Amino acid sequence: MISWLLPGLVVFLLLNLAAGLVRVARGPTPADRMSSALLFGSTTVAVLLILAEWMSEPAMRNVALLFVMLAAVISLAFFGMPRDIGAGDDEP
Amino acid sequence: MIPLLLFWLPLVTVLVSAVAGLAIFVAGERRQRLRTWLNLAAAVLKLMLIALIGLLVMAGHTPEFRISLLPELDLVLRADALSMLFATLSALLWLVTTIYAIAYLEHAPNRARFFGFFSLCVASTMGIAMAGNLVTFFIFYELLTLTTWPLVVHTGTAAAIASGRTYLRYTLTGSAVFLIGLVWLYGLAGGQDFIAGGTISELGLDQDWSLRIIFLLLVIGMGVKAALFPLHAWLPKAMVAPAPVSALLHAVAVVKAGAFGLVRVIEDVYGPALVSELGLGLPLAIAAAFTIIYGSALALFQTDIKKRLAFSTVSQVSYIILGVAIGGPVATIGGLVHLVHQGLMKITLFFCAGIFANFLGVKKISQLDGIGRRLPWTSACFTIGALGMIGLPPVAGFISKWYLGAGAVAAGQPWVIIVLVTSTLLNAAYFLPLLKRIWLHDPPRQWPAEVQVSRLETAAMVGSSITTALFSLAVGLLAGFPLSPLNWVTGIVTEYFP
Amino acid sequence: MSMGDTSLVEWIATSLLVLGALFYLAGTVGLLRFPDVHCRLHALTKADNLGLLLVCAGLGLLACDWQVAALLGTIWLLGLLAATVSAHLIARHACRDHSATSSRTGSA
Amino acid sequence: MSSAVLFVIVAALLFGIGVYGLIIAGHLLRKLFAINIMGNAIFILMVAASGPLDGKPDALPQALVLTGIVIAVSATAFALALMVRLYQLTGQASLHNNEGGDD
Amino acid sequence: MNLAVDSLIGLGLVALAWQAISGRSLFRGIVMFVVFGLTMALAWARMGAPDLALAEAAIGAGVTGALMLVALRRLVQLHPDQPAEPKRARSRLALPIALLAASLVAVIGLGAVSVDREPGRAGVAVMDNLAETGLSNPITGVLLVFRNLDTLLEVAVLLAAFLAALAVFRDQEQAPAPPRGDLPLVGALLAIIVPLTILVSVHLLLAGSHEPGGAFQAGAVLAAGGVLLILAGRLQPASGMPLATALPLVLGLLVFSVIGLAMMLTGAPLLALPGLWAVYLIEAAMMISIALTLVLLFAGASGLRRERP
Amino acid sequence: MRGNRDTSNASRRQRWAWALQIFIVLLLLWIMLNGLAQLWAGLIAALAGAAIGAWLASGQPHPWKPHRLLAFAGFFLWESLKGGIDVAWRAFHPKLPIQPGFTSYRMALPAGQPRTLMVSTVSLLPGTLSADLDDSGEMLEVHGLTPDAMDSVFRLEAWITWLFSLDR
Amino acid sequence: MTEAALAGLVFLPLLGACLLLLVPRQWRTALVLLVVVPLPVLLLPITAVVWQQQAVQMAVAGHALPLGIVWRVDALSLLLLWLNAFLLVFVGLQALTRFPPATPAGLRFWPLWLLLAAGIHALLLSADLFNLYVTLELVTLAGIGLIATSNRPAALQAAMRYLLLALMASLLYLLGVGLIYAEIGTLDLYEAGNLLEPGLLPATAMVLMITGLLVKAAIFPLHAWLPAAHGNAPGPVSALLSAIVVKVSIYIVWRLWFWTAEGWPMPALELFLGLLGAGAILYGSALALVQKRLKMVIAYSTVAQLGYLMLIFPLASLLAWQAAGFHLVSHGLAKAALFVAAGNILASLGTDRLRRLAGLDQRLPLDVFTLALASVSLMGLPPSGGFIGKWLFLQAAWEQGAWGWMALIALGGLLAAAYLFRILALTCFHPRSHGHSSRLREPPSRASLAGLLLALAAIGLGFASAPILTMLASAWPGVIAP
Repeated sequence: MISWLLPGLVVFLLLNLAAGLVRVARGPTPADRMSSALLFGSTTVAVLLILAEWMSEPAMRNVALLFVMLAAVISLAFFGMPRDIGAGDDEP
Repeated sequence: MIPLLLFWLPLVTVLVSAVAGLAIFVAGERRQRLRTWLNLAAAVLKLMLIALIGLLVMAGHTPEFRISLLPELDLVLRADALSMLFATLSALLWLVTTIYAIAYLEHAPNRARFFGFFSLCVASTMGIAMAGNLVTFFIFYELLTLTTWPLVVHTGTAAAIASGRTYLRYTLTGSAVFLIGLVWLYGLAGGQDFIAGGTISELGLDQDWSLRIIFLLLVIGMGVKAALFPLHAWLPKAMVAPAPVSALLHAVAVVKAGAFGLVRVIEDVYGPALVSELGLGLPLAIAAAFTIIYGSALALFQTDIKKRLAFSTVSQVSYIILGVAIGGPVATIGGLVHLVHQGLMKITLFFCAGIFANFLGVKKISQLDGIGRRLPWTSACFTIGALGMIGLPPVAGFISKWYLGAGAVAAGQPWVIIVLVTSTLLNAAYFLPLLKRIWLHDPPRQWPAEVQVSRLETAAMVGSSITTALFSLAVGLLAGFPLSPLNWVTGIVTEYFP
Repeated sequence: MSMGDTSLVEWIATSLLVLGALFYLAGTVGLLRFPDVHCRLHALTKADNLGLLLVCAGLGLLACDWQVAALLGTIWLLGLLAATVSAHLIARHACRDHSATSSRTGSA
Repeated sequence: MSSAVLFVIVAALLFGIGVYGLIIAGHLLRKLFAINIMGNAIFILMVAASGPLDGKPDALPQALVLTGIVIAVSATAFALALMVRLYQLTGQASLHNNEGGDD
Repeated sequence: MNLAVDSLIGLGLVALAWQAISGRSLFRGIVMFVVFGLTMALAWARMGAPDLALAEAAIGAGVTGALMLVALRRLVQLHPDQPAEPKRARSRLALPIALLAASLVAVIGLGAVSVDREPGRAGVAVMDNLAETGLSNPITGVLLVFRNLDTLLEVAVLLAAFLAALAVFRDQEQAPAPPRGDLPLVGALLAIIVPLTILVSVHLLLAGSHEPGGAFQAGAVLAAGGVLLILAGRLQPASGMPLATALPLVLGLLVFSVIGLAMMLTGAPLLALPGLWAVYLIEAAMMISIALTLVLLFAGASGLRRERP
Repeated sequence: MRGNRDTSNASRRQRWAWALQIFIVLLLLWIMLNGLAQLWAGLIAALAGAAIGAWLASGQPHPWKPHRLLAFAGFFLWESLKGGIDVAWRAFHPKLPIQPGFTSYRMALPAGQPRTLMVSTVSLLPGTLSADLDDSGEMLEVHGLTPDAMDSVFRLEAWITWLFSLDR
Repeated sequence: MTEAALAGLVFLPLLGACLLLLVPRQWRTALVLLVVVPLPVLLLPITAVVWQQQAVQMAVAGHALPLGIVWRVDALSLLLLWLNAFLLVFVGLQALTRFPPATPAGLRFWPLWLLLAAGIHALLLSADLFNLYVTLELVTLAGIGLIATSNRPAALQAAMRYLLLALMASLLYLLGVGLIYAEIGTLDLYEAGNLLEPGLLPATAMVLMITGLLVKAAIFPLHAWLPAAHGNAPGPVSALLSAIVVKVSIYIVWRLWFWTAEGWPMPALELFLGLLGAGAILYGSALALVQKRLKMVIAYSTVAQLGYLMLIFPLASLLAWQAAGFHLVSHGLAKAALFVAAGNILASLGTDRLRRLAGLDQRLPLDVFTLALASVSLMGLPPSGGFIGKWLFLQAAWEQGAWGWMALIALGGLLAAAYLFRILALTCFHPRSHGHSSRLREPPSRASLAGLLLALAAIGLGFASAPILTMLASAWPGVIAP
């Protein structure tokens, strides 16, 4: 197995995340920001799982489990927000 | 029994009036009769206790109360001859003033507060009198400030509160300076008790300049209360207080406390020898002399009776300081005896001024015309006091001035004579016109604010004035009597100048 | 187990992992390129879940442990649930505000 | 450059950002972010700076940080409640100078 | 490669932190902050601190983010007309101070990393004494055995925070009823996730003795389940504090203190735990208390009631 | 009637059924996480979870057959694979070949599990996203990336009908 | 015996706070009494041992250093424990009337109050740097919660400001703790003192910790949060906060400075800290002079008086040590008395605006008397406890020939007199302002009595200085250290 495969994947996914952050920053609607947070959740899960394999730290899988379990909490909290929550938002 | 008595007696004597004061507070405004009884009972009890202590002292005992506040810092109350002099004076005058004040304030509001603080004030004065070391003296000195302030601002008018503020500004600054000097001295010499002839002269300290600065700090601290120029400005302002307060402030408690403290510092802490060795006497004497002239001169320009009396106080208290500052047994006798004499005379004057103001609404000098015919007894007392102040024999004031002059010559400071003469002339210049108006001018058709006063009030107030006036005559006439202040003082001074 | 065998499993796992990462990339690209919220949600839910599935499968193969594999499967299922629910909630939130947002989207 | 050094630098930057945010932020929520970021910076520093023991990370600082996290969460939750109530009463979620207060 | 991963995470942290405090909209700030929390979990993972990663994940994903969002929601609902965010303070000193602070921390941090020092004596002692406790996770060892006073007081801090928040909660401003779970999907989500949170929290609790996990992480996960229920409207804030709420609230503190004190009766030192069972018992009680406290803090009320029929 | 809020009318027997299902799932999960070492704790946790789950339970459980579930899973897996590939292709395509639009879709499925399953899986099919649900719980607003994406929705509904044996 | 007493100090209030939430409402008062009243009794055996052996030490959970946490009580902590017990009892007397435990308000108040007590006790016992952090947070959060029980906008605003600053301060402290651990691998305060060598890193850590603590102690110029917080809190809370809560931070600073950093050459820092104290005295007093509300005057007075506690750094001698310790206690008592009286006045009048207080001595004589007595001690007038403190400070400054400090101390006393006499003049001697007569509500006599007893204690302390000073001397690190 190629030794740098797993860390390479992690780097790749992290870069991916960084790109996704652009969407959080740009919005324009709160829903956009929230959806990129969603991306963040699912990608981080993958990162954690790969880290668990790479660092031989099985506890990371538990972390991933928590992430994926609790991702919905934030979505649900977001769902309760008033519609115009992001008013006055946007491009700097 | 006797040792126990000797230990507790000084404390009890101090506490009598304090307890009375607190009891008056607790009793409240309404219980007038109880208050009067408390006042009188405490004053009489205190006088008796003083008499008891006096007997013990004469029997050769030294009553002494002592507890430790800090390591090497004791609270000491002790009755020696000098403290008995001041204590007797205050106890006596307290009784008289109380009687006067009860009548004077017959219809005024807030009497519980007044008499409460009045009693506390006397307790502090008694503590000052009996203080056995400088720290104890300081403690009671501060308490005195605290307890007289409510009396100064008693009427609660804007003027009263302003003058209260001035009073605090001066006295608290003074005591802060005092405290620094005290700590310094304490650091150098430890907290020793007062000893005739001085405590630190024995130590042979090689700290001349420190001692001089400490002396300066202490003089400033005491000088504020003693109204030594230029620290006197609070005193005339404090005239807004009720007459009994002025009487107490000027004659007994505050200014005397300052002067008494200076006596203690010079005679019992530094000792006359060290004072003259350090060259401290002369500057102090000069300051005192300047204050005498300055106070008298300013008194000339006052149109308000109490103001004029106030500036007269500024000048008269400095006689005491002048006496001890010159040094030498004779001048010291003159100074110390003036402590008593000035008290008696000045309290008479203030009592009379209070009666003028209270009965007839007379507050200005110009309103005094012909008052001698309207209030002959009071006017007579006023005259005795005024003549004494001028220094006319046989009233008490003459004796003080005589001893001062003689002492100055004996100490080789003849310039003092000039000061005395000038001051006497000025005294005459500001008192004689008053007497002239009182006796020789025609009374006006209507007095500024005449009020109906009950006979009891008249008796109490005029009676008090007559009592003190008679005392000032008596101490002058009977100066040769064994128990007279003069003899007493002479006894004390012989200890200082063996 | 023989060497070749292992390497075969590893090769499969590696390709699964890489493929999964590519789907993640697709999700991100979609998130950035698609014109409005709903389209972006399409990209996220579907692509990312496929990505997660592939990654989980790859890692499961690598781990060679039934417990781990089961855990990974659970994680994937939960991810599925979270993704659909979140997508629905966000879409709904955006929908109810559709008139307001669409004009905004247009301007952005 | 080792990872520890890297994380120390990250912690320093986070700390600076936190301090900056605390000063400039108007809204209390932002100030809370800033404080939490500062806290995380310090937590990172505590773990990163106390080096490994026999190759394994030192457990003690991690335990301390865990305690710290709980405390930070408690304080944040309380601060949020306080902020909401303050906003309800005054209509403002920022700190302004009114120390004498109303009576 | 390690370094690349770490620097990406670090860079992400810094960027997110910056965005969280500097963005223009508060909502965006919250999202950034939540994402920051998640990234912190990654960072902890990379720093070899899985316990902290767990805690950060549970807290960041389950409680803090939702807490902030709900706080923002309440603000907006209280005064819908107010401008969203007050003006930022303009301070010329802010940047220099921040730079100074950052460089100070950098210098001392680097100094601390680079100094040649003896190994952490307390840390070594922890490892040496761990075997006696019967635990194999040193962090749980520190928290529950060696330095359990810290933990006890930490739970007290949590209680204090809750009580303090209680002082500002008022019934009239009870959280405006959250959106009801009238979506089929939300119902399904709850039915799956909430039982799962219980399972996972018990798992984390037990795992704490030998691998990363512990009472706090478990409590946070459990709390997240409660938060979900509140968000879905299944649990609603209520005033008053019945015994059924109050007892679990203080259970952790109570059990911990009573066991710790009871040991003194037998002549043992204060807080010396009698065995592994006591550790588990205390952890379980603490988990319940932590979870309930966090849920109540989230609900903004002193009690909870079921959805009204 | 609203989708799944009718907790009050789930009967006691149905609740027990729910609880049993959840209990078994949780216990399996526990064994997966911890092995068989601390089964007592797993039992407690699973019981507690089942109790909560039963409290949360909504609507009546619809009977399903295990083999149909497996088949459905296969269908679903395949569709979501297709969905992923489809959306990835569109995202990477330089021309961005999408024509998004909303379609309202009235579900014939009964309330409860079938409808819930439908709403949640729509999002994972190729090109569709369940965007909104009206208050009656029947009208599903589907967002499609392409106009022809709705096909898969029809198929999905058929599959779900089959899974829960609703076609009879 | 001693160990049980030590445990009781922390756990009695802690369990009390928990049980308070559980027991039926009618038992709550009894429970509060049951917790608070035995506290002084618990101190007796500890005092006996400290008197004989200078210090008590106890390893919590039986784990020896550097593994566990050690409790250590010497005369200094004992003194603060006594002060705290005293305050809890007497201020509690007022609090019982303000927040009857059986009411909902009482349920909001008392558990926090007891947690605060437990936190202070734990803090004073602890000798572990990190444990101190936890206890400090407990004290801060409970204190802020108590401020927030007032629930008025100004109070909440103040609480918020306090909270943010306190959190930041704790973080600075924690940073220092982390650095120290990284450097020497131990968290025990005394062990750290033996292991740490003066150097850049330890010094920075120390500075960070001290800075954080100074924020919590509201030392000028980091005091900005204090006046509003203490001025707007409910009466008993202000009393406890001003009298002890801010002091415990200074207590930790002392511990760090004189034990952990013992013997480090830091003259510039010493002077700097002293100057901060000077700034506090002058600035706090000056602002106290211009306040329009009674409680704000008292709060600014706290800012000023805390400055004295910093003078120990430049003076650094046994005498200064005794002075600072003594001042800490006497100020605690006097300030508590002032706040209790002010709280009673505020509760009676519904306002504490100074101009509305005119003529108050007629209506609330006991409270005004308490104000006056406490003022006497605060100004340092003899024969109060404040005077002894001032005297010792002056003596300490004199010993070192530090004329500047002497002048400062004297000036501080004067300024205190200025702002306090301003209040007394208003309350007692201004003609009564009209209008408030109808709204006056007599405070319960127990509440007034509480203030009076505290004020009397502040005065009486002047006569009981010997044992306190002896004990303080035994705790002087200069004596302990080799």
